[in-house]
Amino acid sequence: MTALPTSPRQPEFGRKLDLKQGRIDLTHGAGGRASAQLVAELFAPAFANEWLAQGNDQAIVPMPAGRLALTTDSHVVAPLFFPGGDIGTLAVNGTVNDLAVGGATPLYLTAGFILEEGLALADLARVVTSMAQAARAANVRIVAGDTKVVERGKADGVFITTAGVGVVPEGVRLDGAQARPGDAVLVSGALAEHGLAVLSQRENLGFDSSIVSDCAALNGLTVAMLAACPSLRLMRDPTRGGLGNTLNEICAQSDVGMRLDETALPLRAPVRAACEFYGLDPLYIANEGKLIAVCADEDADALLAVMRAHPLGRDAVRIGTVIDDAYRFVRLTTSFGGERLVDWLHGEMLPRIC
Amino acid sequence: MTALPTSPRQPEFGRKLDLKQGRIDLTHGAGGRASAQLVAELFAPAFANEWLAQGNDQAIVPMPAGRLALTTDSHVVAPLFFPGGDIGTLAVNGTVNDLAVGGATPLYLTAGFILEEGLALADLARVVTSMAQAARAANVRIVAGDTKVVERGKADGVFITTAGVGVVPEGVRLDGAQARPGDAVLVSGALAEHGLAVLSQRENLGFDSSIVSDCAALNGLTVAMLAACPSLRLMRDPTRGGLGNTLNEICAQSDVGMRLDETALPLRAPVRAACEFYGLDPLYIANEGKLIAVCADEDADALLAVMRAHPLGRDAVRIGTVIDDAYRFVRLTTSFGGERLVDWLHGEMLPRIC
Amino acid sequence: MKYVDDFRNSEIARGMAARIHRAVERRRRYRLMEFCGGHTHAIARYGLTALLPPQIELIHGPGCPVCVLPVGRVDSAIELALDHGVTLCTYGDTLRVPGSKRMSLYKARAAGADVRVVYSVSDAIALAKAEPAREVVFFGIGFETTTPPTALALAQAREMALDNFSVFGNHVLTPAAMRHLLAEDADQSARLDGFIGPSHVSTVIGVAPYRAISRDFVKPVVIAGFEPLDVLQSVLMLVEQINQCRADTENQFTRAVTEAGNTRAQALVHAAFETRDSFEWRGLGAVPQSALAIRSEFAQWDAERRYALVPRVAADVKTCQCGAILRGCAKPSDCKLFATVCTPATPFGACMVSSEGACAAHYQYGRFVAPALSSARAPRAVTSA
Amino acid sequence: MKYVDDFRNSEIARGMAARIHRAVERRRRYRLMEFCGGHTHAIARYGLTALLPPQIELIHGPGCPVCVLPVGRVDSAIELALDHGVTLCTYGDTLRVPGSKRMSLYKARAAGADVRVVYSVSDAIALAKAEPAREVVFFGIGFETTTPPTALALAQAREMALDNFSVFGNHVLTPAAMRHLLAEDADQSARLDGFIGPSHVSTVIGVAPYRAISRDFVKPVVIAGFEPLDVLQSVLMLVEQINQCRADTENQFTRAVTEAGNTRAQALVHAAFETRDSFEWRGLGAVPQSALAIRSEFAQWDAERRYALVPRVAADVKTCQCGAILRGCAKPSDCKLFATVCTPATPFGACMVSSEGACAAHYQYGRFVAPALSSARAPRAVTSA
Amino acid sequence: MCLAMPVEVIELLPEQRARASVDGVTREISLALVDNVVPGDFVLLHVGFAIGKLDRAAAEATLAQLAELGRQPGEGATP
Amino acid sequence: MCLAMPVEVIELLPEQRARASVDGVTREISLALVDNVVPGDFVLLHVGFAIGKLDRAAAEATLAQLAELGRQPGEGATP
Ligand code: SF4
Ligand code: SF4
Ligand SMILES: [Mg+2]
Ligand SMILES: [Mg+2]
Ligand SMILES: [Mg+2]
Ligand SMILES: [Mg+2]
Ligand SMILES: [Mg+2]
Ligand SMILES: [Mg+2]
Ligand SMILES: [Mg+2]
Ligand SMILES: [Mg+2]
Ligand SMILES: [Mg+2]
Ligand SMILES: [Mg+2]
Repeated sequence: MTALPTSPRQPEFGRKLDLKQGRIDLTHGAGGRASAQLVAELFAPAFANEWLAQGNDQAIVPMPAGRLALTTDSHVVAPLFFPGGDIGTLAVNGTVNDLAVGGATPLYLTAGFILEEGLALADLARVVTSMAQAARAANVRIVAGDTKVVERGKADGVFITTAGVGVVPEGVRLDGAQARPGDAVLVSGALAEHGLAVLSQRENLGFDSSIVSDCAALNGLTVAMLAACPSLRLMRDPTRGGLGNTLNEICAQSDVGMRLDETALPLRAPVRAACEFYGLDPLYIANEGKLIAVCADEDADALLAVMRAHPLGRDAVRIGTVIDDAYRFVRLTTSFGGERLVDWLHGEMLPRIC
Repeated sequence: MTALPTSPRQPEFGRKLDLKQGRIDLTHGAGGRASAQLVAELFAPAFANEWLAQGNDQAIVPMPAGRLALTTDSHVVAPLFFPGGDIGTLAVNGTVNDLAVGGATPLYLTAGFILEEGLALADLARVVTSMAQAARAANVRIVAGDTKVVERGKADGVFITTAGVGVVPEGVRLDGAQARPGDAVLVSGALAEHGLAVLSQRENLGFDSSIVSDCAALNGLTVAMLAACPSLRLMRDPTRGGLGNTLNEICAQSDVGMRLDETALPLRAPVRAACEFYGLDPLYIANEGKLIAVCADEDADALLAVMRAHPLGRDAVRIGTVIDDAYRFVRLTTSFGGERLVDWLHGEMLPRIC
Repeated sequence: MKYVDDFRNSEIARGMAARIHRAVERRRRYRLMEFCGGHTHAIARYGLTALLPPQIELIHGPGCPVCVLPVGRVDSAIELALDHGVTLCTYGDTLRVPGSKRMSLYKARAAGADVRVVYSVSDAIALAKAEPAREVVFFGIGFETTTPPTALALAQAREMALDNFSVFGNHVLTPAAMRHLLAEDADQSARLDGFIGPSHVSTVIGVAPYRAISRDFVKPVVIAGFEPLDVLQSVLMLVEQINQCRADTENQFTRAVTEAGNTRAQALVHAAFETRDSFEWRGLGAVPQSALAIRSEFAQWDAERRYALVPRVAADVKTCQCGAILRGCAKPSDCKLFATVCTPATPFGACMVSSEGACAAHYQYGRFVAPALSSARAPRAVTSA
Repeated sequence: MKYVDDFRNSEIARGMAARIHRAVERRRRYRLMEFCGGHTHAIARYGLTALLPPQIELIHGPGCPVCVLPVGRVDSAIELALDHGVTLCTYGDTLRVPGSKRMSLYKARAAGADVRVVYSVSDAIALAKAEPAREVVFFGIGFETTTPPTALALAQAREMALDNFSVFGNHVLTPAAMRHLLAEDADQSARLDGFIGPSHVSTVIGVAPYRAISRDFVKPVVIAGFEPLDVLQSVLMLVEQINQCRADTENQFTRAVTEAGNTRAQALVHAAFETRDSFEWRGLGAVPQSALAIRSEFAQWDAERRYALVPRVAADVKTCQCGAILRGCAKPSDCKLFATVCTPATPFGACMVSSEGACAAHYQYGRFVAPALSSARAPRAVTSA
Repeated sequence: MCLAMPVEVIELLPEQRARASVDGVTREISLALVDNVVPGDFVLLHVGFAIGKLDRAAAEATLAQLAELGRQPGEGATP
Repeated sequence: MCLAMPVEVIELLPEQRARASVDGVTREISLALVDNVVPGDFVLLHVGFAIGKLDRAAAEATLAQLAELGRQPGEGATP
């Protein structure tokens, strides 16, 4: 044999990918040379880890003892980039958080990319870099991936579906069905910032504000919470559908109701103003770096203290109490002392005139 | 409390989803009532299993001892339905197979759906039913899922990204890097049938034939092969990019070349004819129910016998031999005794005039 | 939020409530209609009913321009989008409004129609300018508040000779509806002791139109802001008028409503629109002189003429009690369909369509003791966020 | 496959090869140009070179209509799709053909152009009929084989008054290119001992055009089918002619080529097209009388006129040896760019563009000892199928 | 109802447009329906248009009235 | 080259179209460029069009020639 390197290698690619000016075309999805080049010059260096580097059809990874937590989310946000993040940070944190709120330690992610023909490679590179950074920050490895390219007009830039694998330590048993009357309902910080940050970038709707997506990985916070609070019943991240819809989900699962205190809801001034502008209800707007926790009433203060000691829980507050309710309603005591229902979201949150 | 049932439940949905005439609209993706209804009336009954039924942000599942295998694939086939299968069967089998060819026992799948506004609910129901059937047939559970809806013209009916989790039994160590000069290269059956079955349904290209997608779950076959052949180096499913590209991947990983025998390649007559019609090379056309295996030369016959005893390996044949080659070329000995290279696929496989 | 939060002070509200309690005469009933959904919203959202003495009964009026859009007009909008292949630009509120045969603009989109949500009519004008090959129709809905921007758009379209733009006009007039409620039958009139008058509508049209109503029907009207303190103050003002047997039009919302209103806006509206002889209101039926049509000078930009839309007559759902509710003769919980098959996600009638509708507001904010829930007991969710 | 597999019999091939071995004169060289890419393909695909005696040298000709498309014409196609906003319908072969500035139709699509792969020109006609608002341009490329369907499409477009359809015509003529190769310089002519003549081209144009070439340049031509046995038989026929000092045109492909060719197709082509004075061939430069232009009677359906395309002159890549290779003066491995920066995925020259090009065929089928490979040593794949 | 909110005009722009602000959220609005607006004025914003000016003196007067009316009997209110 | 293959016409269709078949794969083709084709004829198919008829007698003759030429010397070939 000649002096060729003995390590496995790609086919020759000719010139390098033009990550500044280039665009995705259909050849990048056809599974041949151009697909391999995209992987070799963009994904592999960004996500580098030994399992990914195996280059097999599957990653084979070690797994600590415990039960396995699995989750998946598809990400389709438009625009792809928004104040505080992009679809890449979202794709990592969204899935990490769904593991973390189950009490799991997130370990591995897989990522499936659906790219629209014509996507600027620079945009893709930016998204991939964000994913790599977010994965490092959350201490998870992206161990398997897939890329498809569809014709222009058959996707919207890039869609990313991540799946996550985590391990649930012995003794941890969180479940959306465990809320009990009397329990405290906590939220880790200010609401509705992700959804409004995205909305602020939409054509025709564009507004300027200091609102930045709260997109963040919550597994550091959840570890601290699990350690501190043995009575923790459940956690959940109020993403799509917002706090309002997520609390209704919990009430349905646990066969309880809730009573919230409107004055306790953490809403920053620009969020209130932007919602007023467009007729939106902040209770139904997505968060991507917040969690809801339900715990025994007597442990609530201690848990809040632990949450507030973590950078992502600094503004944690108790927003209400689980109650016995045959209708499983989420009831809000208004600042006027009245009451209203916080129902399941119906339809979309759209700007309204009335 | 009243006599309400004590089991958790959905919000009231009003009338049922119209699975015959209805269409996906944006509310089905907004995370509120309509999203919950889609899950409750379509996905949950189809995929029913205890972990999915937990309704948490993550499924927490038991896991036998062993190393963990992880994989993902995004599925974007057009049209959605084709002879022998649909995007649903593909989404399950494609991911099951990527686990199986790693020597893993596939256990759990997650599924992320991206739906285009306007998708007929009947089509979605058909796809979901196919997935459920395929999952049962492959003995895997779909334990977590997600659904997003994008505006018309921003997707193509439905995209499905599945991720798979399997366990690799003790002692099994397959790897694309393990092919050694002298090893036998086997394929489990006739080539190029999936890709042509899909192509036959494309507008403008439509042809009639008996060609049917080979889409199938290979985990039964791989179990038999693993049990029978201790020298098994690796398996791989030659999907996108076909046999030609997949063999090049293996050569690159293992730092070897291969010599194939053209007369041994299993190609059925209609496949050869359809390729001749459109100027396509069957070596680069996708398979979805076939695998390539590499094993020690001396074990090849025994392994072939085991493969042929399985319904999905009935037409298994040896197609070539691994060789020492500094250039890692896949060389094909033609039926004329000449030689040609089977290179990496470049570009797409498109119908040609010359 | 300046000039907003100040009017939401719960401390003052409690004091106001005490004052109202003191002001009411024990044996008397005060049946007050809040005409506008904005007031309905504030009442439900802040739980004001609980603060008021039992003598005061608040009756929800037909003041939601989305809810009152009749089936036939929704059908025509769907026809424009589906059959005429136009790009229909609309405020987000209209997407769920039911047309006939369970259609809606949401479903029309799913069936292939190009329906776009805009925040402002200017967005529709901009789209038409940017894409001359596209036929853009703006779905003009709303009360007098929303009409001036549409009138301005028509004036701009003419000025720019923008010939791929038109307006499907459905703007309606609040005083006409108030008169209709009072005039239709004597019982009705007798059942109402006063009106909490429109807020932002009045910013545009001023106080004068209500003075005539007070005089003609001998009913007190207090024009009120949409914040909870505005509502409470207006209730107090109405109680005082009723106690004193007065029937005047008074203005609580002085910070945004003048006697003459916004004359510039009025002139623009007058230039582009004329009054229709009659117009169908969902729940109310035909109401004379209650809506605007685009003037013939703007025929080219009038989608009704441009696409030769044939008026569609389609009946409201029979069991729906909206008509009675809008007239103040029934409550949402009186309707058999309420919260069973008629929900905000699958609305049947006017009152459930917008979150400001009486049924929707009751569903969202006031349904503390719900009727027997639907028996749909579906399995749990497969997907989670 | 009937009439296909019969001509791929390897047993007979070995016998044919033995006969050729016996037929060649030991000291003689037989330099035979296979004009068509189809023959190049068969030679590479079946490894025929290995079967032939060393005296026979096969030289790849310019017979790939995609490869010879010059940069300027590709640029014009891209201009049509990107700047004139038409829907460009094209055979799949053209998508990777490089224009200037590293553009291609693949990249034009990515940049927003509406470029659609069709299997047949009829698909383009059908699209234009179905969508009258769309301007459809068919990218007409190919030799005499592919021209008649384009001619028919022009006739149909005229008959149907299909005024949103046109053809960007780039059809080229093989005999003109053969003549050019022989006429251009005496050396070139001296280096070729005979031609394996076109196969399916000849089905259309018949035998006559080659008789004139045999006569004018005293070169033997054997019209040959594209199957491997056809090639071997034709080589034998050429060897025999050369041994006998004959320079005739003979027809091995009698099953599909007649003396007169397909006169119906010829008439259709003649009605729609006329000969251009000169046309640029990638690798060969300007070749007189070597291509067809759409007749002025069809001006309305001629994209060149319709969109007032200005002829674009763009040079081939300098270091590319295509010109020499197409003339038979160099081999792919003589080119510095071969398999380093010029690959089928990133082709520079005519010979790498289509899989039938000499460089592509050598890359795919014959690159047993590759030149020093590029030093790109990228990490392994993250994704796997 | 007709959603509208008081916003402060912070900058006049060409073509009868302006920047308006509430609590740090700003966006462009149209002043085509109102006369004589200057930065610092509050206007009532509806579907992107100022539909009227807010009379700050009247607003303060209403607030003063409300404060007065809302005072509990024991707090020494004037009648 | 110009990809073309012999296909058998199995059914004539209106408007100069036909169904053609090879080894169980069938599709519609155009006969507009050729004369007098009947079912059972083989035509040369290129980009959806029959560009010429296949002369079956000539094909058989060529095959016979090839068989003859390809016979190894020891096999008793005629010259
Ligand atoms: S609940 Fe529905 S059907 Fe009943 S009155 Fe209200 S809107 Fe009409
Ligand atoms: S290898 Fe590329 S650059 Fe070199 S002659 Fe061939 S086509 Fe031209
Ligand atoms: Mg999830
Ligand atoms: Mg998530
Ligand atoms: Mg797009
Ligand atoms: Mg995979
Ligand atoms: Mg796969
Ligand atoms: Mg589509
Ligand atoms: Mg979640
Ligand atoms: Mg989800
Ligand atoms: Mg695979
Ligand atoms: Mg893959």
